[in-house]
Amino acid sequence: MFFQETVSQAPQFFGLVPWIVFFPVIGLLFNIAFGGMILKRSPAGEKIVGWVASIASGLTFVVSVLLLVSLLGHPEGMVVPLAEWIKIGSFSANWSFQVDTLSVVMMLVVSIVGTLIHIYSIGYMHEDVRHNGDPGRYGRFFVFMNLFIVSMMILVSADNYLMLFVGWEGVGLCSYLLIGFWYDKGEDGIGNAVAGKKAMITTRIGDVGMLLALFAMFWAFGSLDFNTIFAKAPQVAAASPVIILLITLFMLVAVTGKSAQIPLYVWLPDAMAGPTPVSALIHAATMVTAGVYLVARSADLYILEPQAQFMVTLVGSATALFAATIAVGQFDIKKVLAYSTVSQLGFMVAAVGMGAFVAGMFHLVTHAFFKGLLFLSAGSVIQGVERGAHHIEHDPKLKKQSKSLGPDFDPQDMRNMGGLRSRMKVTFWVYLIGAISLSGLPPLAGFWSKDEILAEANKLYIWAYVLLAIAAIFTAFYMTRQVLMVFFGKPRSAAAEHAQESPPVMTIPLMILAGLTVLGGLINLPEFHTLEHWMEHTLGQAIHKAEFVMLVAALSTVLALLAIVAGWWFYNPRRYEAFWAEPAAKRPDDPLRRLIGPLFELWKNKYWIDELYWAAILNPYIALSRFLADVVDWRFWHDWFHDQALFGGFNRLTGLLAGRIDLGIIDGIANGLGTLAQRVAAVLRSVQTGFVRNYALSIFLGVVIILGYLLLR
Amino acid sequence: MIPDLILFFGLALVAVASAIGLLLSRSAVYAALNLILNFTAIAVFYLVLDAPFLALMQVTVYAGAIMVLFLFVIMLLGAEKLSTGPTLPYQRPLSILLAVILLLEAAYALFFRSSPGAPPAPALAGFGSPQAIGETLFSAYLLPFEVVSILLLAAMVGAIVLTKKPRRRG
Amino acid sequence: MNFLLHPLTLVTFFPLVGVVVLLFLRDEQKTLARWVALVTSLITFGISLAVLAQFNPANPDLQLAIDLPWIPLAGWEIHYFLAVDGLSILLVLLTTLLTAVSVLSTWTAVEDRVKQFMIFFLLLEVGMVGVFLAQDLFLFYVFWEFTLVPMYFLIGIWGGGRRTYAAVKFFLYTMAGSILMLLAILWLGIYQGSFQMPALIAKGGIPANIEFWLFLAFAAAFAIKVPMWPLHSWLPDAHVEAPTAGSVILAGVLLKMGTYGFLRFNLSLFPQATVQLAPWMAGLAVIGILYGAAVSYAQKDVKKLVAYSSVSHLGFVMLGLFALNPQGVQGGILQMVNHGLSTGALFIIVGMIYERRHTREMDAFGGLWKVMPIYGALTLIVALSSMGLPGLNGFVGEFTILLGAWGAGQPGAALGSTWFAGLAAVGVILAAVYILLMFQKLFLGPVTKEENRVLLDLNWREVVTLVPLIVLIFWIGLYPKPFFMLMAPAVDKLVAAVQAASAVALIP
Amino acid sequence: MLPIEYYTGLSVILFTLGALGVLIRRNALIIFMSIELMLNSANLAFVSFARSYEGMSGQIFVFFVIAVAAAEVAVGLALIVAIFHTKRNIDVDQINSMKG
Repeated sequence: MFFQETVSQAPQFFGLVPWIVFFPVIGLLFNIAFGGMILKRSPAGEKIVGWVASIASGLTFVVSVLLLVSLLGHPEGMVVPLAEWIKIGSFSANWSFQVDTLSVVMMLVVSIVGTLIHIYSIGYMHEDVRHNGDPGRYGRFFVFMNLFIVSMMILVSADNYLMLFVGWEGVGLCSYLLIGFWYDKGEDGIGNAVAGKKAMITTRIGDVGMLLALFAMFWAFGSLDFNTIFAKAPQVAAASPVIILLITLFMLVAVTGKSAQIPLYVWLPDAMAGPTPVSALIHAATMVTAGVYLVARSADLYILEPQAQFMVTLVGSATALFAATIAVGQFDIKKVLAYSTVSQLGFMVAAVGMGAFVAGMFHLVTHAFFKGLLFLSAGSVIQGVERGAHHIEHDPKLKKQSKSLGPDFDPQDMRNMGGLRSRMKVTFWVYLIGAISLSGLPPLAGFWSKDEILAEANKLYIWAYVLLAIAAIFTAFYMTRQVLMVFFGKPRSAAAEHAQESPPVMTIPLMILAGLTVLGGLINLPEFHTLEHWMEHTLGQAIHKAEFVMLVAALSTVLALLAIVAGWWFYNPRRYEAFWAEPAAKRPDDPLRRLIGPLFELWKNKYWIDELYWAAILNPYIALSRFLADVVDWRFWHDWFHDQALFGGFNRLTGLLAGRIDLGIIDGIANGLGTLAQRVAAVLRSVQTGFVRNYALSIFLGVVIILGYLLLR
Repeated sequence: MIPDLILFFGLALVAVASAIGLLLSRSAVYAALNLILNFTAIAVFYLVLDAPFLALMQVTVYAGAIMVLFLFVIMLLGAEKLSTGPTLPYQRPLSILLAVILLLEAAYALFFRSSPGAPPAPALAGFGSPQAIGETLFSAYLLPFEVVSILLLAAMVGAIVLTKKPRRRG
Repeated sequence: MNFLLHPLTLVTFFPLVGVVVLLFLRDEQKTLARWVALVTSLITFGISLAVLAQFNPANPDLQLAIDLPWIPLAGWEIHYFLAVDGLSILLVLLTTLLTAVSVLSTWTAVEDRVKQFMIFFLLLEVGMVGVFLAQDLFLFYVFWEFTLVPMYFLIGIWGGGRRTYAAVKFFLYTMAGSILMLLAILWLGIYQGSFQMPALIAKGGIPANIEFWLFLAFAAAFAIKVPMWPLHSWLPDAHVEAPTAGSVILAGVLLKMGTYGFLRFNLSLFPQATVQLAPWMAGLAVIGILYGAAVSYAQKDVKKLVAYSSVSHLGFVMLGLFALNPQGVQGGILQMVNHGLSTGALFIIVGMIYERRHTREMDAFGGLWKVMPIYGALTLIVALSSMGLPGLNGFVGEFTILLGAWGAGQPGAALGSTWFAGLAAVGVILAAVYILLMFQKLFLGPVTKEENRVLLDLNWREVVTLVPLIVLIFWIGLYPKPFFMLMAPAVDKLVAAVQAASAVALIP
Repeated sequence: MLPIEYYTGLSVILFTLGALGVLIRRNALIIFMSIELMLNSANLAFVSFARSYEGMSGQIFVFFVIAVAAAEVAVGLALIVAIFHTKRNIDVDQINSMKG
C-alpha cells in the first residue's frame, strides 16, 4: 500500500465504534417519538421520516469508513470496551466492541447495503403502504429497519460470543417483525404473520444450539471473549478434543438456523412475505450471512477439528445444490431469488467449512451486492407491475378493454410478466448485471468469488467441488429462465403491459449497487489478493493461500455458458410465446415439465419438505401439547385426581361420618345442649334491664365485693 | 407539721365539700362549677406532693379545657329539665349502702392493714420537674406516648363524626 | 424504642396506615379509596427504596436487623426478627413495586366494594413483605399463612365465575403444604432450641436422615407455592378466576415466596439434603419447564396460557437454584424478579383486554395491533421479554440459569449431567412457540370480529401502569450489573456454605 | 410533710363520692362529671404514691390518665350531644334500648 505511511500517522478512530450502534438507535428513537406526529402533520412527512432513518444508517457507513482508515495504519485492531454487562462469580461478559479487519468488512457491507436499501425504501414504501392500505405504518417500517441495523452491528462488532448472540437474536426479531410487517395480509389474512413466526421459531432452534455452544465454551475456556478463547483453544483441544467438536457442532446448528442451511432452511423462502427491501437487506445481503461470519470468526476453533469442518462443508455444499434445484421450479419472482439465496449461502458455508475463510467472506461481500441488487430490482419490477394494475383500475377506457385482473392477481408471478425490458429500462439493465454476476460469468464480482470457492473445493474436497459445480450450472439456468420470463417476449398480462419504471429514489440505489456488482471483484482479484492480506491480520494462521486455477475458472465459465444456452433453448421469447399461446387446459405450467415432469413437480413442491416437517414434528407436537393440556393436565390431573379423587373422596368420607355417626349420637348431645342454653338464657335475660345505672350498680357491687375479699382473705 | 396539717385539712375540706356539692347540685352548671373547685384543690395537693408539672396540667387541661368543654355542652343543650318519671327502685338506697361499705373497707385497710405511716423524706432536687417528666416520658414511655397521640387523634375524629348531622340526600 | 421507626418495620407495616384510613371511608367513596391505596403503596415503595439506600451490597450477612423478643417461651423463645440481605432485598422491592402497579391496574376493573378490595390488597402486601423479611421461622410462618387470607378473599369475592371453587382450592392446597412445614418448624424449634435463622444455621448438626425429612417437609410447602410440577393444579384455577390485580400479585410475588423459601430455608438449613436431592429437584424443574410450555401452547384462554407459562418459567428458577453455583443461584434470583415483571405485565395486559371485551378466549380477537397500536407495541415488548429475547430481562435470567445448570453438570458438581441444561434449553424454543402463538392470535392477522374494530387504545393511566415495568425490563436486560451486585456477596456466601456442608457430608 | 395515708384516705373519699354520683344522678352530664371526679381521685393516689416511692412512673401515669380523660371527654360529650339530637333528652333512664 503506497499510502501506508501517511495513514499510519493519521488519527485513530477506534473509539468511535460504539457509534455504529448509537446512530441507528438515535434514528429509531427519533422515529418512535416523533415519526407518527411528523407523518400526520407534514405533507413531506414520509420524506423526513425516511431520510432520518437513512441518514442514521449512512452515518454508520461514515464511522465504518473511519474505522477502515484507522485499520490501515493499525491492522491489529482494537477492543473498545463500553460497559460491564453480566458478571457473576467467574463469569463475565461485557458490552465491548472488537474492531479488526474481519468485523470492519462486515460493518462496511452492512452499512453500504443497508444505507442504499434505506434510501430505496423511501420510494418503495411510499407506494407499498398505499397499495396495502395503511400509510400509518410507514414510520414503523423505518423504525424496524434501524433496529435491524443496530442488531446487525452489535452482531458483527461484538468482542465476545454473548454480545454476538444479542445481535444474533436481535436480527431474528427484526426479521420476525418485518416478515410480518403486513401482518393482516397474506394467505387467509394471516399468512405473513405465520411466516414471521415460522422464521423466528426455526431460527430459534438454531439459537439454542448457539446457547449450548456458549455454555460449553464458557465451562471449557472460562470466558466468552474471542481473544481469550482463541488463545486457549489449542491447549483445550489437546486436553479434550471432544469439547471442541461439541462446540463447533452446536455452532453449526446455529449456522443452519440463521443462514438457512439444511435442515433449517425452510423459513427463508416463506420470509419473502416481507416487503421487498426487507428481503434484500435481511434475507439476502446481511442477516442470513451471519452464520458465515460466525464460522469465519470462530476459524481458530474450526481448524482444530477436521470432523466439524467436514460436517460444515457437507451441509453447505448439499444445501447449495438442493436449493438450486428447487429454484428452477418456482414461478414467484422472489421465491426464485430466495432459493437462490439459500443456495449461495450454501456456497459460502461450504467455503468457510473447508477452511477457505477468505473465499467465503469474499463471496459474502459480492453476494451482498448482487443479491441485494437483484432483490431490489425485483421489488422495482413488482411495483412496476402493480403500477400497471393500478393504472388500469383507474382508467375506465382501459378497464373496459382489458380483462379484469381479478382480486387474486399476483404481481409477483413471473407468468404474469414478460416484455418488461422496454417498459422498465433501468431496472432491466441492473437486473441483467445482477443475474450475470450470480450466474458466474467473468468479469463481474460473482465470478471471482464463486471461482475462488470452487478452486478451493477442487483442492480440498473433490466431492464438494462436484456438488457446487452442479449447483452453479443450475444457478445459471434458473437465472436465465427468470430473466427471459420477466423481461423478454410480449407482456402476458394487462398489468405488465402498462408497467411503469420506478422513481429515481429507487433506481439510483439500484445503479450504485450495480456499480458495486461490477467492481466488487476487485477487492480480491487473483494475483493481488487484497482481501486475503487484509484478513490475515485477524484470521492469522487459519488463512489459506488461495490460488487461481485457470482450468477450474475456464470450466465453470463454460458450464455457466452452457446452462445459459440451455435456458435460452427452453425459454427464448419465440418458443415461450408459442408455448403460452396453447390452450390453457392442454398446456402445463412450464415448458420444462414436458421434458422432466416428475422432477419438475418435485422441485415445484420443494421436495415436500414443509409437509414432511409438519407431519413429523409440528403435528405431533401440537397433538402432544393438546393431549397433555386437555387429557393429562385437565381431565386427569385437575378434574379426576383433584376434584374426584381428593375432594370427592373427602366429601364421601364426611358424608359417611355425618350420616351414621353424627346424626345418631353427636346430634343428640348437641341438641340437648342447645335446649339447655336457651333456658338458661331466658333467665339471664331478665338481668338485662337496659338501664345504665343498673349496670353501674352491679359493677360497683363487684368492686366492693372484690375489695372485701382482698382485705379479708 | 402543724401548718402542713392545716393546709391538708383545709384543702381536703374544700375538695370533699365540692364533691358533695357536685353530688347534690340541682343544675349541671353548678355541678360543673363545683367540679372546677374540686380540681383546683387537687392541683394544690399535687404541688404539695412535689408534682408541679402535673399541677399545672391539672389546672390547664382539666379545669381549663375539659371543664370549658362541659360548660359549652351544657350551654348547647340547655338541658335542665329532667322528666320526673319513675326512678329505679332501690337504686339510691343500695348505692348509698354500697358506698358506706366501700368506705368502711377502705378505712379498715388504712388503719389496720398498713404500717403506720411515717412522713416520707424530703424529695430529691428536680423530682417531678418538667425536665424529669420529659426525660422519663421520651425514653422509657415513648411508645405509649405515641399511642396516646393516636388515641387523641382518633377521639377527635370520632367526636367530629358523632356530632356531624347526617347528610341530607339531594 | 426504635421499634416503630425501624425501616424494616415501617416497610412491612406501613400499608396498615392505609388500611386504617380506608376503614374511615364510606363505601361510595370509590375514587378516594383507590387514591388512598395508591398513595399508601407508593409510600411503601418509597420506604423500600430507603431500605435499599441503607443496604450495604458488599455485606453478605443479614442487615438492618431488628430482633426483639416476641413470645418468650422457656428455652425457645420466638422473636420479632426482621432483617434483609442480598437474597431478599430485590424481592422486597419487587413486592412493593408490583403492589403499587397492580393498584393502578385495577383502577377501573374493580367497581364493586372498592374499599374492601383495597383493604385486602394492602393487608396482602403486609404479609408478603413480612415473608421476605422474617428471619424467625415462627414469624415467617405467621406471615406466610397470613398472605393466604387476603388472597382467599380477593379470589373468592372479586373473582370470575368459579371463584369460590378456585379460592377454596387455593386455600386448601397451600394450607396442606404449610402444615408439614409447621411440623418441621416446630421440630427445629424444639430440637435446636431456637427459631432464629442465624442461630439455626450456626448450630447445624441435624442427623442426616432427619435432615432429609425436614427438607421434604419444607419442600412440600414451597413446591406447592412455586408451583413445581406436578403440584401445579391449583394455579390455573386461581389465576383464571382471580381479578387482574390478584393475578399480578399471585404470579408476581406469591409464587416467588415458594422459590424464596427454597433459597432461604432449604438451602441454608439443610445443605446435605440439598446436595443429595438436587438432581431430583432439578429433574422436576426441567419436567416443569417442558410440560408447562407444552400445555401453554394448547390453551385457548389467554390467561390460562400465561398461568401455565408460569409453571415453565418457575421451572427455570428452580433449576437455577438447585444448580448450586453462583451463576445458577444469582440467575434464579434475577429470574424471580424477571418473572414478576414480565408475567405481571402480561396479566395486566390480559386484564386490559378483558376489561374491554369481557372475554379471554384467544379466538375472539385477532388484528388488535391495527386497532390498538400502543397496546400492541407494549405487549410485544413484554412478550419478547417473557420468551427471553437478548437485550431484555428474561434473557439475562435464563442465560445465567442455564449457564449455571450446565456448569452444575460438570463432573463432581451438583447435578452431574449436562442433560438438565440441554433439555431446559429446549424450553427456550417452546417458549417462543407459545408466546408467538399468543401474540399472533391476539394482535396479528386481519380484524375478524366487528366488536374489535371499535376498541379504544390504552389511556394514559394504563400506559403509566405498564411503563415502570417496561423500563425495568429494558434496564435489567441491558445493564443488570446493579441487580447482580446487590445479591452477589450473599449468594456467594450461601453457595460456599452449601458446598462446605456437602463436603463434610461426603466424608464418612 | 404528712404521711401518705392522709392522701390515700382523701382519695378514697373522693372516689366514693364520685361513684355515688354515677349511681344516683340521672343527668348524663353530671354522671360524666362524676366519672372525672373518680379519675381525679385515682390521680391523687398515684401522685402520692409516686412521692412516697420517689419514682417518676406514677406521675407519668397521671399524665397519661389526663390525656386519656381528655379523649374520653371529647368522645363522651359528642355521644351525649348525639343522643340529645335523637332523643331530645339526656336522662340516662330514658335510654334503655339495650333491654334484653
